[in-house]
Parts: sequence; structure tokens; C-alpha cells
Amino acid sequence: MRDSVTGILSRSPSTTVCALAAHALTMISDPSVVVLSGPKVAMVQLRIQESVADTVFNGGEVLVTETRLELNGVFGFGMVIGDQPEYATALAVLDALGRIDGPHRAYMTDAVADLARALTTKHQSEFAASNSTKVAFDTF
Amino acid sequence: MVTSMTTPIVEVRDLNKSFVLHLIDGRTISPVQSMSFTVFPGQHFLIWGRSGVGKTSVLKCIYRTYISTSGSILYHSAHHGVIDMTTIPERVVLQLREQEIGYCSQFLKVLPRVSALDIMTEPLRRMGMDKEQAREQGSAWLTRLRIAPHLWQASPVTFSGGEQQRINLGRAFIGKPRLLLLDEPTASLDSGSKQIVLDLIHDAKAHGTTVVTVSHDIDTLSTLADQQLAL
Amino acid sequence: MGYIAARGGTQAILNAELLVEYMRLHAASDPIGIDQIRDQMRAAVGRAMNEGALYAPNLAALALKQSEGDSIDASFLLRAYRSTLQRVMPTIPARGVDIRCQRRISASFKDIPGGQMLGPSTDYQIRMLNTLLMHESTADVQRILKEYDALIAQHADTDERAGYFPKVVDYMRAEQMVPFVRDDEGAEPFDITRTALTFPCSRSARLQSLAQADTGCLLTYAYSSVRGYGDAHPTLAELRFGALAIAVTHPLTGEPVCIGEIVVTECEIVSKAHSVAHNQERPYFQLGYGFTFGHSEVKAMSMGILDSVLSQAKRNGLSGESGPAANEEFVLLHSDGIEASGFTAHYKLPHYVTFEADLKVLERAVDHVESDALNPHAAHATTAKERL
Amino acid sequence: MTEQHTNIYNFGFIDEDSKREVRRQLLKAVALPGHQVPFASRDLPIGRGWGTGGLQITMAIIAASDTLKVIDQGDDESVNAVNLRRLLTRTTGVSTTVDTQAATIIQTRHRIPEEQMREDQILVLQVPMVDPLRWVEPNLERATVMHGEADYGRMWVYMYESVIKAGDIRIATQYPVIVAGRYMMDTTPIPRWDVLRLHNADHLSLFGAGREKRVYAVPPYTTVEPLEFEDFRFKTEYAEGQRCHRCGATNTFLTGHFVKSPGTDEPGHWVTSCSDASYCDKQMVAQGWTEAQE
Amino acid sequence: MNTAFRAPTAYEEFCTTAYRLLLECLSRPGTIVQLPSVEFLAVPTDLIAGSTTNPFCLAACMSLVDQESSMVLAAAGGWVAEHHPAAAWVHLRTNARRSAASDSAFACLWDVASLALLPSLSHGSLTFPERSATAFCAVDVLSESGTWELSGPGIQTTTALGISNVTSEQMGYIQASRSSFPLGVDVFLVDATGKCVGLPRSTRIVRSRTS
Amino acid sequence: MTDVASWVLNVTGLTKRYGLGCPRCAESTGPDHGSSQCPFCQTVHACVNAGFTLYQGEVLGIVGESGSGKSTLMQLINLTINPTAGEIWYREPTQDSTAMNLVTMDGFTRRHFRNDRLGIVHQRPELGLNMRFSVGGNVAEKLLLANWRHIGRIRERITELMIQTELPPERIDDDPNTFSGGMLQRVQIAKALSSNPGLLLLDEVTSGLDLSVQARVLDLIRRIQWEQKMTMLLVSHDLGVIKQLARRTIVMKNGFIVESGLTDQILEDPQHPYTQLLVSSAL
Repeated sequence: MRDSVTGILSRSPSTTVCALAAHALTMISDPSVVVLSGPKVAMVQLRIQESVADTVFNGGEVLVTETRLELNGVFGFGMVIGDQPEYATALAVLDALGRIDGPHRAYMTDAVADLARALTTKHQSEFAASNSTKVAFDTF
Repeated sequence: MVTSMTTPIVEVRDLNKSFVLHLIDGRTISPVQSMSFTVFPGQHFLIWGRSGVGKTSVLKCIYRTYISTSGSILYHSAHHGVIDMTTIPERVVLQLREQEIGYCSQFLKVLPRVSALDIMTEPLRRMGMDKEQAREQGSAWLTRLRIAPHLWQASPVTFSGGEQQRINLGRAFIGKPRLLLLDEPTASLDSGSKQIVLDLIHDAKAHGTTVVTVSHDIDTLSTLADQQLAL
Repeated sequence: MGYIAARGGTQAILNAELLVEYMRLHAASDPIGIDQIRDQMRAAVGRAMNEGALYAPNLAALALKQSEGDSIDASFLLRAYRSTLQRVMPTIPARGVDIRCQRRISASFKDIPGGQMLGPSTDYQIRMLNTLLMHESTADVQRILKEYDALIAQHADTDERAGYFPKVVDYMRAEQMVPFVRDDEGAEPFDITRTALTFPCSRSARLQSLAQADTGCLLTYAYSSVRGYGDAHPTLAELRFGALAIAVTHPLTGEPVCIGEIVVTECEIVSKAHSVAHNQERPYFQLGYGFTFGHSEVKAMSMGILDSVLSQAKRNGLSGESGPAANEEFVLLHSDGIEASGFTAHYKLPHYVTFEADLKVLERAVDHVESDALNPHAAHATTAKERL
Repeated sequence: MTEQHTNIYNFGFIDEDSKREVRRQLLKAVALPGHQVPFASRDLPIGRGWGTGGLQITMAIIAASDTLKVIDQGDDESVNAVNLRRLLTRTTGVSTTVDTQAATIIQTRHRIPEEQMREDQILVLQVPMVDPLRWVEPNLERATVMHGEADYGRMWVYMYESVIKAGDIRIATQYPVIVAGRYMMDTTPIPRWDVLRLHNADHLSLFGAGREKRVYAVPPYTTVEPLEFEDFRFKTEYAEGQRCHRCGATNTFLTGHFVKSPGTDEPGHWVTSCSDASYCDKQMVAQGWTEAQE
Repeated sequence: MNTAFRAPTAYEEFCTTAYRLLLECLSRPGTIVQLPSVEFLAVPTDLIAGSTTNPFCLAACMSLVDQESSMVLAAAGGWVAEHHPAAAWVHLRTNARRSAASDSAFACLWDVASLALLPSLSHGSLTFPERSATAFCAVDVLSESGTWELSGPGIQTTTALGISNVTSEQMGYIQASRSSFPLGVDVFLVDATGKCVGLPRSTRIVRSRTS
Repeated sequence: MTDVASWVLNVTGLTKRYGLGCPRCAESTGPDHGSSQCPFCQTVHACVNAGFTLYQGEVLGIVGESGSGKSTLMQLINLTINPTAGEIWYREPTQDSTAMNLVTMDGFTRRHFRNDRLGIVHQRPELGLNMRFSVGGNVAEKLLLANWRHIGRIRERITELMIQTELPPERIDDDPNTFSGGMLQRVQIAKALSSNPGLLLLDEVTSGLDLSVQARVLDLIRRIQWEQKMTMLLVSHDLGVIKQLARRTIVMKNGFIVESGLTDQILEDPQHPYTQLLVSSAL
């Protein structure tokens, strides 16, 4: 899931993702977007499968924004953590675009690959910082 | 002496009693071996022999304090017909003990907090007699047993051995059981007290009580025995 | 006759609310920005979120501003807001092993696969007031950011799996130090927000209750169970803090859809089991689990300790016997900060009627005692008897 | 802008599913008079203990056509009553009244209105504590079993002890009652004065405890019998010769006030007046009083 | 005072109106209430082949159900299968959970013959008597006079109830559903014109002496 | 053969197990293995297949060491724990009474049956009494649950019971914490007798009391049995107590009844090795 398309899109800068969706949308002819619901602020209940007895429990709710739409009759679903209506709609648009054939698909694949690289770099630097706090027991 | 025409009251047939001593490597001892005898109603049946020949064991088998190993003990009950004392349910045994069969051991076993008079009257009360009537009869019996009236409210625990044994016997006779089992009734008694015992047996027979006695004291008791069995 | 002063509460309430605003702003300092609270008061934001049981950093910051920093009040605002929102779906169960760690330590073993990583921690900070923070300048901020960049350059890591670690408990299980007890309850977890908690309760209900409980309360109960009013002997198996990606099920395709990351703290506690009901049993460690939104280590650990204590008590039918913290009903019914503070505060409400009723009974009771006092030698029992 | 961004709340604040849950449990409560029915109890924008149970009932049953009366301590203008009314009107827009006769739903804390309620009215009581057995059995699990088995012996011993130790039944509010001959119910927080108004009443009474997460009900024409002994009867707070200082009523529940005329040297003194302020006002108007005179 | 709420939808309004009527008639057993119109739901009359659907009865039952509760349907004395189109129709509109009849919180009975199924519904336990079913049953005509005499909480003395098409045997199932109070099943009867009567388990039902 | 006396309690196949059990339980638990807990699945077989009949006016003794299952059996009959299997039939010893199976009763009926028809005296008074209530309040509990609603009459009845159990009636309102151990047992007995129960359960009633106090409590029980023809079930580890009160006795070990018979037979002709050990160890 970490490396899935939604995993990359939902963790990348929202402005970039919105721009990506807007641009991809221009690549198909006659785009018509019908919003079915949202973007609305709602909640999802966070389920945790804990590590002691595999008990699944409700860990608390997460505020999300959800958009459901139809793009040229194709259903699109976007959900993102926090109150981010444009972001949620962009994700819904991209979700629908993923199910439609066209030149935008190659563009999206490339763009997501770029986002993935940027995301990895970001994670690596965060980790590098934390790594500097490692206690080197081996030296004892 | 024996009238075979009469229906017996107790028929002991081929009775065996052995004890398995699990705590001593499962050793078995068998005090009663293939014993048979018949007792007729209204008789005094005397079983005698030295100590250790299983006299008491027979008596306890009849009373069901001991579980017989084999054989049978047929008892002709007034309420339950002919029954085998070795196998009838405990519930019936308890009823018989209340209504028909008395047992008197050679030792008085009573609680130290109960008065001599209450001990005497207990069998009467158990049979349903009201308290006043029972006390009247109890007092008469204590007088007869030559227990001084100042002792009646005291616990027999403090009494002499002879007094204790007289009370013990009195208690066995007072309820006029149908069958009375006496275990060494004259042991530890002086000659005067022995005479009381003989009187008691005599009177009981007169009331129709059948008495089975085991004793080594044949000198005292044989005079009154209708049948004797030597072990 | 102007004595009916309690009437006319409306204007009083509105004015009282105005006074609160005035108190906050009258010194004419700059109003605090929500961003500032969210970014610079991480601990308070995390606490408001986990006690409010709603992950929403911006709203938590707003709540903190509105409540002027009162953590229970802030979480209360989030809880109430939560009741107005539709819950669209549950997430796909997330697991702690998927946390992208910034901090990860174990107190059970010196060396753990992946190593001990202190991360952002004040554990070893000497608690002396840092007066430099009184006058933090832009230059100071730039300096810190620059140092951070240098740190990254030094420790650059190109590992694809950077930050992901195996769980220490999995090693312990492999070594049979702890049993693998799979919970036998159904797949659908209990939800205390949709069904009233009744007892005995399932473990999922317990964990949900503890996760939204008051930090101070959990701390107190957990502490009591290790200090002496209990039989807990905990060791921290692993504590991790970091980002957890969460996913929901796509309504059309049924495929998992990642919706982003949240910041969480997770821990496992191992506890020595001293008292067991059936002493012929094979002895082993009891495990407890702690999880919170945000960076809240003391809460996560307290939760883990209590979970282990309660599991052990329930398993051996010893509820409450080893101390108050082992009584599940007692712990769960009294640890919600919002309920407890609401009820405690409600005694500020008018109680004229009940107080009047109490007064009437008190008067009668005083009469009763005084009538007894007329005869000082009579025990109260005798008096009672005479009356009967 | 997202849909919810401008704080447009659902009618009645809580969402429809939450309402439905309360509704379902209320039906069970009515079918089991006096039995405490657990419900989820959502968080509300007022504190636990401040009336969240009663509020959720009102929110679950209220319709746009209702006329609402909210009282606390019997008073429509008490700060808490004002505040709860503010929340309810803001999220429903229903009309409100202070006149007991004009209301369809009366939400109350601590009192039942002095005026007799009618069949077409519903009384919603905010309840802080739910279980009379808590005095003798604080453990919920065990107390639940005791209710199930009608195991009320220990509670009766408590009553017996009260008589033996205090010479009388020493319970002020929270007076335990037996409803419809089966369940023991807490009448908290109403005074004993109001307890018998639940007995064979014309109206439906709904009780909600938000923090304790329980609802219960006393349907109309249902027996509500306070625990008492043949030789030690249940008594209300009524005192011989009692009188409201304002309207002169002699048969109402009174609360005490300390009064002092402003600008005088008069040292002040205690008076009592009706705790049901609207009733008191109504009586005074009937006697020809006007606001100005007051 | 400024208000901040959104107007309820038609369905929400129906649910609230219906609820107040259900609460009213359950609180006062024997009192007949008129349920609101349900045209907006467009209930097909032939949801279950061979049985006429009483839309009032079905809608009243549905108004109480959501994803946190379960509902089963019955017609002609038998339970309707989980994947029957009628069950699906209800599920799509309510999100009702699917569960076995014995675990179900609500049951909608298309006809009086299905009252025979009452014993198989959950009656609750002594500790949790509320964990029991509520049944809605369609009947022909309800009237406030007739064969049955009701008494119990909510009724001043006694009250009469007439149900045009219920046999003694069928009524026996309802009577049995309250024989071990506080365990039991609560029943609503809804007639073809939307008249509804509530029979909580606390109500005792006997054949009236006068009839 | 006629059996004129009627039975009060008939127990068959009564079993209480803690745990799920496994195929190897039977071959590894019981008196022959010296344990009631299965070493394979940890299941405790606290009471296995117990059966007996108790008749009106009879005292039945149950003897065994701690962990033998005698207290479990007592709790099962007192309806405080539910059996895993088996039946407990109770019947009023009157001509036209019908027997009822206590195991299948619902909780409500069971609660009220227990209050009206059973009396129990526990070894530890705090199990049978509420130490926060007065002595009189404790004795009154069963009366109150049986709808006695007149304090004057309730106190008359308590006084009567206190006199009957040789308690000073003037201490009716005292705190039970001021009572000695022997007196507390009397309070328990008074409470147990208050409803004229059909069956009195005595669970190690004299254990932990001084010898002289023990004797007085036993005398009281005997007197009550004698005067009221009270049917009693008496659990004790002390053969002396059993001998004084019970005419029939059950011997338990590791969850099983190993022997039952007339008390004099159990004492003088014990059959089972464990009973022989028990008798030979008696003081």
C-alpha cells in the first residue's frame, strides 16, 4: 500500500496533486464532472490490529474529506485526511481518470513516478535525521 | 426348646465379614466366617465366646454399622416385610433403627452437655411422645436404674462407669424396640447392676421384644437365654 | 421587591462569554495563530486529539486556542464536533509494524534488530528552563534548520525501507518468551461510540476506551498497579513514534485506497505474571498494548500497562483482587476525562431543589439527634427501639 | 468550501442515525417500565452531567411542530435552562414557551412542573445517577444481575437501616421507587415532592442519563410506588403552614432565598417561594399582579 | 436567536413523525394512531410474490432501522430469505444489517399468519431484556372495540381492541410473547389504512368477557 | 418396600467443570490421580457426577479435604454457581407437592426460591452477612425480600429468631463487627431460619471457632434440627462435627463422591482407602 498510486498521491504536496489532476483533465476531450457527494468533511473510524493478540479495535476517528463524482460517467472516489476539499476532489478526478483510456494515462504514470521519487527522498531525509540518534551499543 | 413352627425374626445365613485395611498394605482380616443362626420372636438369643472371635461384628452387621462381605441377614420387619439387612437402602435402615431395632454398645457415647434425663427421654421424644410424658417415663426409668435424683440434671460424663452403663442400657430399653441388640451389657457392672440388666431383659421379653446379646459373661446371662450360640 | 435575582439568565450568559473573550485579549498581545499552536504545541495537540478521539490537528489547535490551553476542554470541543459528522466507513485495520518510525526504543533488549533510535525525544534532556526561548529570533530558527540539514547530509540513507522496522514482540514470540494468544472475539470490534459499554466487555471495547481516556487518569491507575496496589511488573518491549499510512476500501472496486498518514505513538508492555490461578500452568509473560494519536508516550505506556493488568485479571478471574487498576469496570467507567470533568463541573449548576430537599431531611435528622441527646445515657439503639 | 464548513448542523444537532439509536432504546424503555436501557450517548456541546441525556432524548424525538419548555430547578430562566434552550432552538428552530399548558415537550432538570400535565405532553428528565442499587452495589455488572432477578432485598435492608438509625427514612432526593411492580428505579434528581406525580400520570415520562448512558421511562398510567413501610410511610417535603412568599401558594415545592431591600438598613431575612417560577408568575397574574407592581 | 440547522429531508421528517406516533401508541397500548403517508417511498405492492405489501407497516419498521440494527421480513408464515429482492429493497434503503431471525432487532411480518414466527425472535435475557426484537405486523382492520381486552402500564383500567382478521391461535403467539416478562417481543399492528396500535410486552391481552 | 418419608432434594449427575475439557481429562483426574485438574488442558473438574437424595428432616453430611469438591457441591445446591451438567430436584415434603428442577429455573425464580426455601450458613460470616448493616438488618433481609413491609412486625420476628438462636435481643441494632465469631454464626443461622426454609445448608459452620464456641453452635443446630425437623446438608472437613449431626455421610475427594453411607458405618467400617485414612486421622 505504501507504494501504491493512492499511497503516493495522498502523501504528496496537495498543490502538486491538484495541478496534476487539473492538467490531466485537460488531456481528455469534453470532460464533464458530476459531483455525486462532497467534497464533505466526514470521519472514518480508525481500526487498529494490535500486535499482542491481533485484536482489531477502534482507535479513534480521523477527520477526512471525501468526494464522490462521475467523470464522463465514470465513478471517482477521493478521500484525504483533514479538511482539504480541493485535494479530495483532485484525488477523485484522478481515480476516475485511472479508469478511462487516453493519453493522460502515460502522463499520469510519469507524474506519479516523479512524486514517488520526491516522496522517497523526503522519507529518507527524515529517516536520516532520526538515524543520527541511534544508540551505538556495538561500541561497548 | 426350639419351635420350628414359629416364624423366625432374624435369619443369619452364611454370613462373612472381612475388613480390607488399605492403610496396612491392603491386609484383610475376617472376624466373621460362614456364620448362620436363626432367632425367633420374643426370645433372648445369646452369643458368647472370648473376645476377638467376632461377636460384636455379627451384631454390627445386623445393625448395618458394618457392611457384610457376603451372606444374608433376613429380618422379618413389622413394617417392611422380610428384608435383607445387608442390602436394604440406608433410608430403610434408619427407619428401622427409629421404629424397630435398638442397639446398645458397651460404652456410653453421649455429648457432655446433655443431662441424664434428656438422654433417657430422647428415644421417646424421637418416637413423638410429648415432653412432659417423656420426662415422667424417663424419671421412672432413672429411679428404676437406681440413679440418684440429684444426678438427673447432670451430664452422665461425670458419672461412675456403672451408672453410665445403666443409663446406656436404660436408653436402649425405654423405647421398647422390637429387636434389641446388646453388646456386652454386663461388662463393668457390679452384681447389683447385673441384676438390673437381667430384670430389664426379662421385662423386655415380656413386652415381646426379641433380644440378641453378645457377651463373654455366660454365667450371668445364660440363665435368661432361650438360645445360645458359642463362638 | 427585587429579590428574584436568579431570573433572566440569558443576558448573564452572553455577557459571561464576552468576558472570557476579553480576558484572553485584553492585554493586547498578538492573537495566536492556529498554525503556531499546531506546529509548536505538538504535545498539547496530540493530547487533545487522542482524548477527543478525533484526529484533526488543525481543529485540535483551534480547540486549544478556544479553550485557552485547557486540555480536557479542548478534547471536549473535538468530541462534541465529532457528534455532528457523518462517519462514512471504518478504515482497513492498520498495524503498528507499518509505522514509518522517527523514534523506536526497547527496554527489554540492548540490541534489537534495526537498533535503538532515540528520535525526537526529551527523555535525557536536563530539565532546566531554557531562557533563550524567551526571545527566539528568526535567526535562531534559521540556525536550527541549517543544523538539521547538515545532520541529514551526514547521515544520508538510501535504503528504500528507511524507517520501517520489525516488531520486537515478534522476536519474543519466536523465542517463546510470550505466547501467541489470538483473541477469540469476532471480527467486528466493539464501538463504544455506537453502543453503550456493558460489562463484562470485550478487549476491543477496553482498548478503545483506554485510547480515548484521560492521560492523567491512565497514568495514575497504571502507576498504582506498579507501585504496590497491583501486581504489574512491566518492561517496555518496544515503543515507536512515527507516521502511519491509513487506507479505506474503495466503494466501487473494493481495493484499498491510501488516504494519507497520521502521527501516532505505539508500544507493547511485557509484564511478569506472578499470581496465577492455576499454578500448574506454564508461566509466561503477559503482554499489553498501547496506542495513541500524536506523540503521547506516557499515555501509550500507561495504556499498555493497564491492558496487561486487565488481561491478566480477566484471564485468571481475579478482577480487582490485585488492586483497583485490575478492576476493568472501575478503570473504564472512571477514566474518561470529558465525562468525569463534565460531571464534576455540573455541581456548579443550580441545585436549589435538591439542596432544599436535603435541608428538609437534615432538619429532621437534627431533631432526631437532639431528642436522643435529651437522654445522654440512652444508646441510639434503645431510642430507635422505643420508637418502634 | 465543504458542505459542513459553515456549521450547518443537522436538525436537532445529532445525526439521524444517532437519533434512531436513541429512539430504538426509548421504545424498549417504554416496553420495560423502569428498566434502565443502555444507549450509546453521543458527545454533545455541553458537559456530561449538564443534561446530555435529556437533551439527546429531546433531540431524538423533537419535530418542527413541537412547542418546547425547558426548565431547571423549576425555573425557565435558570442559567442552565437558558443555555439548553439556546442549543435546542438554534438547531431546531422550534417555538418555546414558559407555560406548562402550552408545551408539547417539557425538558427538565430537578423538577416536575406544578401544573398537572396532560396526555398529549411528554416530560423529558435529565438524570445524573441512574441506579438506586448503586448505594448497596456499586459494581454495574452485579447490579444488572440484581435488577434482572428483582433481587432488591439489600435495598430494602438499606431502607430498614435508615429507619433504625435515623428514626425515619432519610432520603432527600434520588428516592427509590418500584415501577409497575417490577423494576426498582431511581427518581433522581427530583425531590420527594414530585415522586408521586409520576404515579399513574396522564403523561409519558422519559429519563435520560448521558454520562451513565442509560434511558428509562415511566409510561402513562403506570404505578410508581416509593419504597416505604406500613409503619414508616414515604413523606414529601411538605411542611405544615408552608406558603410561597410571592404568590401565596400553600401546595407547591418551595426553595429558600435570602432577601434584603437595597438601600435600606434592614438586615435581610429568609423567605421561601415556588421553585416552579412560571407557575408562581401565573398565580400572581391571576391575582391581578403586574410586572410593574413587582 | 440565530439558528444553524439544515431542513430535514422528506424521509427524515417521515421518520420523526412516525416515531412520535409509534412512541405514543406504545406508551398507550390500545390507542390507535394514524401513520403518515408513505407515498414518497414508492413501495412496490408486490415486493413479495403472492402477498400484498402494507406500505405503512413496512415504512414504519424501516424508519427505526439503520446500519447499527438488523431487520428481517416474513410472509405467509415463513421468513424471507436474505437475498430475496424484498430484503435487498429494504437493505438498499436502510443499510440494515443482515442477521438471522433469532438475532434480529426488527421483524416486519407481511400478514397475521406470520405471527406464528414470533417465538423464534429474540426475547432478550433477564440481565438484558432490551436485547429483544420488535415486530411489526400487517393486519386488515384495527378498531377500538372488539374481541380483545388489554391492561397493563399505559392503560388506565382496561381497553378494548378489535383486529378483523386475527384468529385466537395467532393472537396466542402474541400472548405467549409476553408470558415471561420482562423477556418478550414488542409488537406493533398496522392495518391497511395505516392505523397502528402498539402492544409492548408489558401489556396483558385477554379475550374480552363481553364478546 | 414402602418408603414413608418423602424426599426434599434429589441430585443426579451433578457436574461442575472449569475449562473446556479434553479427551485425556477422564484418564488423568479424580481420586485415583490425586488431582481434579487435568495436566493437559488445565480444566478443573470441581465436582463430577454427584448424586444423592435427601429426605425430610434428615441431616446429610459431606466430608472431605479442601479442594475435594464439597464446597462446590454446596454452592451448586445453593444456586450460586451453575452446573456444567446434572439436575437438582427440590420438592416440598408435602403430599401434593410437585418437584422442580432448580438447574433449569430462570434467574428470577431462582433468586426468590433461594430466598424462600433455602437457608445457608457460611464458614465466613462476611459471606453471609453484610457487615455494613446492623444485626437486625441482616436477619431482616430475607423477610424484606419476601415482602414483609411492617418494621414493627419485622422486628418482632427478628427478636423471636434472636431468642431462638440464643442471641441477646437487645443487641438487635448493633453493628455485627462488635459480635464474636460464634455470635455471628448465630446471626447467620437466625437469618437462614427467618424464611422457614425447606433446606438448610451449613458450610463449615464451626471451622475457625474456639472449641467451646464450636460446641455451643453445634448444640444450637442440633436443637433446631430436633425441634423443627429441619432438613440439613452439612459440609465439614471435621468428622467430629459430622458424627454429631449427620446420620448419613458422603465422602468426597478430588471432585468425586468416593463413598457414602450411614455415618456410623463410614466411621466404623470405611470402605474406600481415602475414607480409612480420613477416619484414622481423626482426633
